[in-house]
Amino acid sequence: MEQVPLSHILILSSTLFFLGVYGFFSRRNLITMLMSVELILNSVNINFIAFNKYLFPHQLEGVFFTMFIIVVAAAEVSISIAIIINLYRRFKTIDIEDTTTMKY
Amino acid sequence: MSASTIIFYILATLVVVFGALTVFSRKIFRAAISLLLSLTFVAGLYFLWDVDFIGALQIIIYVGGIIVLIIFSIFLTHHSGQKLPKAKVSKKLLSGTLAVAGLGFTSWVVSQFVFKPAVGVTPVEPNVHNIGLQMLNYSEYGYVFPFEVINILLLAALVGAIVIAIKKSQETEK
Amino acid sequence: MDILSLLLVFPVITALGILVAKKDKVVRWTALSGSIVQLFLAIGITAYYVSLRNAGETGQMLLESSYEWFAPLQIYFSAAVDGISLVMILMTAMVVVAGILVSWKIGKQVKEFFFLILLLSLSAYGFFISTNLFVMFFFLELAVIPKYLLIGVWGSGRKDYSAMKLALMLMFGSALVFIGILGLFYFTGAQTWDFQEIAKMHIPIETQRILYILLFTGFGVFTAMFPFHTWAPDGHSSAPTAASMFLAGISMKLGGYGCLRVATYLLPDAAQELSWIFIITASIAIIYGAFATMMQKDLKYMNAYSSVSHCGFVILGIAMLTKAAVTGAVMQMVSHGIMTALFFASIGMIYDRAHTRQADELGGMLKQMPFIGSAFIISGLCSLGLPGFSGFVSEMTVFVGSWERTGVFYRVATILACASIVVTAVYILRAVGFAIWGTVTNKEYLKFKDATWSERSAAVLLTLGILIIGLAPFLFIHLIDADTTSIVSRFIAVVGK
Amino acid sequence: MNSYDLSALLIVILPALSFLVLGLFGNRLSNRVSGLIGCASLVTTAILAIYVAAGYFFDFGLVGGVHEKHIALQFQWLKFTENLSIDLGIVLDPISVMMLLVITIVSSMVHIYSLGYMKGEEYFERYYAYLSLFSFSMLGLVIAVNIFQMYIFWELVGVSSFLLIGFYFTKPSAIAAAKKAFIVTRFADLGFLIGILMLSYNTKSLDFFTIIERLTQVGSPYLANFTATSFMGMSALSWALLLVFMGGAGKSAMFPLHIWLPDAMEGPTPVSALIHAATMVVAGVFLVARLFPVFAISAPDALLIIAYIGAFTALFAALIACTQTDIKRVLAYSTISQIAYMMFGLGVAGWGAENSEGFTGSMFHLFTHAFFKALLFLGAGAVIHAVHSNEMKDMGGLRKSLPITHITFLIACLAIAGVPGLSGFFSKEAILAAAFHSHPTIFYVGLFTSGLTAYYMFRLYFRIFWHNPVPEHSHNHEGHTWAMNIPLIILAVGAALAGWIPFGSFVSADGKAMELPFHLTFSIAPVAFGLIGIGIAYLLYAKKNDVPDKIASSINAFYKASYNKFYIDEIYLFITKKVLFNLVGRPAAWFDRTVVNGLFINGSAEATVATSRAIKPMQSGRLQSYTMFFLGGVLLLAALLIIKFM
Repeated sequence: MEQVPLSHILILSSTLFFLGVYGFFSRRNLITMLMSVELILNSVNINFIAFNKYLFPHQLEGVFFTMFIIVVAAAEVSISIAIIINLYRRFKTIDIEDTTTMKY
Repeated sequence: MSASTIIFYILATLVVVFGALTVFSRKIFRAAISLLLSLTFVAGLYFLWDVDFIGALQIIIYVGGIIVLIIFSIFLTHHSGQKLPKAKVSKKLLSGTLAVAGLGFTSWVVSQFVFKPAVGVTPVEPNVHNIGLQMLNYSEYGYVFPFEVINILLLAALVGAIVIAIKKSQETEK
Repeated sequence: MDILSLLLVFPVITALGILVAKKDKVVRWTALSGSIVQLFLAIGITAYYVSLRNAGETGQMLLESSYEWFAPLQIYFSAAVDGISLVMILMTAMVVVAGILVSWKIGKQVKEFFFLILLLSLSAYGFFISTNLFVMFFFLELAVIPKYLLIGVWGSGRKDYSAMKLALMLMFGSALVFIGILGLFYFTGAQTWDFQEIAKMHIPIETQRILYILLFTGFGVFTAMFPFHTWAPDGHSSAPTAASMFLAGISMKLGGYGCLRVATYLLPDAAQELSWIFIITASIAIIYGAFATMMQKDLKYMNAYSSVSHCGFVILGIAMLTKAAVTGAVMQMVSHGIMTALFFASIGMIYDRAHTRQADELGGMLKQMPFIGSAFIISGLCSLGLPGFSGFVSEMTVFVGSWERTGVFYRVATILACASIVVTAVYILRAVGFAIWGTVTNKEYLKFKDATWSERSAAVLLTLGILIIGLAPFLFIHLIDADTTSIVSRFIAVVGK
Repeated sequence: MNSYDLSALLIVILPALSFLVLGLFGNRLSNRVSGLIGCASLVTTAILAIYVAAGYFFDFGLVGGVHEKHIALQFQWLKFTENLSIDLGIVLDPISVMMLLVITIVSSMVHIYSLGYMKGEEYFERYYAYLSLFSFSMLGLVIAVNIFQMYIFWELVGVSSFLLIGFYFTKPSAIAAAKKAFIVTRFADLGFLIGILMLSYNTKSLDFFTIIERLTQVGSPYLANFTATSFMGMSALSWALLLVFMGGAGKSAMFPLHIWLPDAMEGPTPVSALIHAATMVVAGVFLVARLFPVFAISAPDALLIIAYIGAFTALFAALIACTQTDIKRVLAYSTISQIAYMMFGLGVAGWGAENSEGFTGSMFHLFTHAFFKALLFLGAGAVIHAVHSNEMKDMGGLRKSLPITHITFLIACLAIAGVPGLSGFFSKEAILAAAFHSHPTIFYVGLFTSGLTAYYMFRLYFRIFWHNPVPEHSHNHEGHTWAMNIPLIILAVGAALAGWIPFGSFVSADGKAMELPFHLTFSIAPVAFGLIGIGIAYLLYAKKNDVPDKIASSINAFYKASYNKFYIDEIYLFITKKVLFNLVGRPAAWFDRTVVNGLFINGSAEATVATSRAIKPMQSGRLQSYTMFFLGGVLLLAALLIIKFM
């Protein structure tokens, strides 16, 4: 079967990664930053799967890691959302520029 | 060019486009929806590569869990139709430059690198059976220990989320 | 218990005594009696040393003793003295007694004040008797902390700034020193801190060069060597009287002693090759310090700058490497130590009464307070090198020694140094004319009382020190002659004698 | 130690003891007791000095008809190197013994005189302590065996002079004068010191007589080495000697270092008589005389320069003296002029029996000058004591109310004017004769100066004692005690008769007795000049008239220049205040505060603060910037690694 070259997949994942990075840097809203993080995690997942499939088809390591990452991401998001909501309760905003009480 | 290849490129384009929308959209709800679509198309990629279980997980946890959670939190913290404030140009520029540079650099490295696939090995089918066996195996290549760790992590996250989000009576006063 | 350790034990006992004392009066008397015992102890050790020498002891340093401190790193508390360290110890003991006497009236946190003063003296004694470089460095560092506190807590004027500046600059100096002694430890191959051992090693010239510059500059900072002298004016002007006395009298001498004992003595080849650098800085310090002094209005600033100028003679003498010059440098250290202590003491006495140190706001002090005025004039005359006082003999010895070096460069440096005696006369006489002579300008000053018994005894003690060296320099020379000879014998190749 | 040596030692020790006693316990003694202590010690030294002098000139010093030097005491005081050490000691040779006489006699006279003059002054005991200190230092100076010993006492006389000028330390002018005196002489001493260093380095000795020996012997390697290098046409030896002379010029107030002496008159008048007329100011002459063999044999060029400086100063000071109105200043300039006489007397002398009459003449003049100039000052002091003013305009017609002062003053004036028979005549003749034989130019200058001297001295005399009385000073009485009159009389006797001493048989350059030449024909010119000077002064000042003012206005510019001392003080003031203070001192202080302290030290501190300020925003607490830095760093690191390993 003719396959897509691995490098293309990797470029896709890096594009997704740096989109996430850009979002993470430029957004001021915590929730959108969180979404950017999800993009980043997904790009990593794509990599894992792609490597597993292309380079080490006799193993399942990439799959496992993807699974773990998804699980960790779920945990992370739940905690984050909890923090965000708590923050919102206290400051009535989730803009990171405005919540600077703990800065310095 | 086979159909699967074409489908890959289509999916890839969709993933990137919706990813970009997630990042650039100034309406937070739209961003969330774009994220949802983007993640869904990633799941599509997984299906394309025959890792059905992961694709399923992606749909269930991400699309079904995480994104919903995010959308809920958006509802909790935003009024509908509210536009996000514009980011500072300098900040945009800086992060844009960094991202583009990173992308360029990574792509260059990736294009330079010659990947050597393992040859003469029998592929393992990434189906639930094999995954489940290896996951709960405690011999070599067994993942039972990470599995337990992840369990504990999830438990901790559960407890943590509750502790953090719980409403304390005196805090509402402030 | 050997006799040198007593030098350290007494201050410790006194300091502990101060800590347990309740009344200020008890504190003062404890400090005073402790320091007087210490002075007599120093005199006794000197006498013992002289008797040993007369009995034919030929060791380079006598009364050696050594205790283990941290053996894995070869750190031993080892002590020994020779003539040079003895004269420094005598001077220290004298200045400490005088310093305690002039601080008799200090009202604020008496206990802490005297404790810090004793700590400072302890570190000076420790520095002068150690033969282990690491322990020496330890005491050098230890001396910085009390200075910082003394200025910061009991000082006046911009005391925070001055204390910080002083501490930072001295720390910078000791950082250089530390790098230098680490170098000595590792690159000599001996893996020892004992400088008598290191002196026997042959150190490659490349190493010597680097270490010499580091060590000499590092110790030079303590001696207020140009251009690292600016802590001195600010530090002195903000410090309380006793601290100024210690700072100029003792602390600056730690640097000079280090320059001689460590930098120059241990690294003779580099000293011969590179001492010109320090001859230049010393000449600049001497003449430029003198001119800068001329423009000062504040008496303490004046004396601080003049200390820069006078300590230039120390550096010059050490860097000239001839026997007479080195002897002169040692004499100048002791002489300047006592003289400048007297100077600061008399300035302090005036300041305590008038609450100003501006020369032009004072005036008529001699008429109002003959004793203090005379003390001021005596220290001034000593400072400008009047024969009969210690300043003369030490400066002349440095001049004669410097003139021994042939070559235009050395000659010019010497002439510049000589020229400073004129400028010194100018600023001393200006100060005397403005502040001490003249009529009383301020009605307030008519109420001033002359010196109290404690101030009198301090001034008399220091004046005695000045006079003994000034009138009987042969005693002094006799004490240090063998040691300067042994130091200078390491440079014979260049100096050509 | 025989009795002579012991006496010589006592001569030095007694004033020192008296200084110690008065200095330490003076404030517990009554004025009377402290005055008596001072006087007693000095009178004793004077008697001892006469005893030693008699012994030296007629007994133990005379070896085979030659006055040899005699070291009474010598011990090492401070050893510099193997060869160089400061020795303290006592040398007795013709000039030092002569100086001992002069100093002890004049000093004891001044001590006695001060009992009356300073009566009731505040700090009376301190005054006597200073006087004793001065006497001690001056005696130590002249008996020095070692050039550094001389330097030590040189500085000590400087400081005692400083203390005495500043005795009235509440008076601003006295403070300024004391400072000026000390600083100017200190500046000169710098030259002296460097000269000493050069001499000592090249002769490997600090001992006077070793230096002289090593620098005068024919074929001495030291001499050859020393003269081998030359600078600006003069050998290193000449330079060294000139530098030494610079010290002498400072103390002896030679042009251009003379400016301190007139101001030094701020001190009590007896002090001026002792220090600034008779003893300390001749120290420079003594110094040159001490090293005279070296000058004469090995460095005649340096000696010639001294001669010209002396001649110029003599004339210059005499010109200024003609117009001054403060009587002490007139005397001060006269002193400068007379010392310059001695200086050029030495300058024109050569080595060897026939050429060294200038040396003897100069020493002779030093001797006689001490008497008549001390007398003049003490007389002036008596006048000032009576009229309470230094200014001529407050005086006049005092010959009736101050008869003793008048007579003694007249004798002194006649002596200084060179009237035959009085002491000044003989010594001045000797100098002028020596100048005539070797340097006629200098002779003519000297001749003219002697005329001027006579003129200004008698101007002073007539103006004080004749002229028209100033009415308001009704209390012009001879209210002086014996304490003030006896010294005047004794000194007057000295001033009148000292010239008859056959000085040449006692003091000469090489110790051999010599006859000072005396030619009646030669004396005509100086005496004539002197008489003309006196005559003019009589015409102008004996009675009140307006001729002097007319003359003054007709040569206005010159008169003004002379009255203002040719503006030398202003030039110095310009150099010190404007140049040294503003162009050196202030920039140095500024440089220190701004560049060294500001730029380097505070600069480095501020740079640290600024750096930390600059990098503090990086620790913004903003997650996004942190991650940005993190990512940038990772990228950079990765790039570096890849570039390195690819």
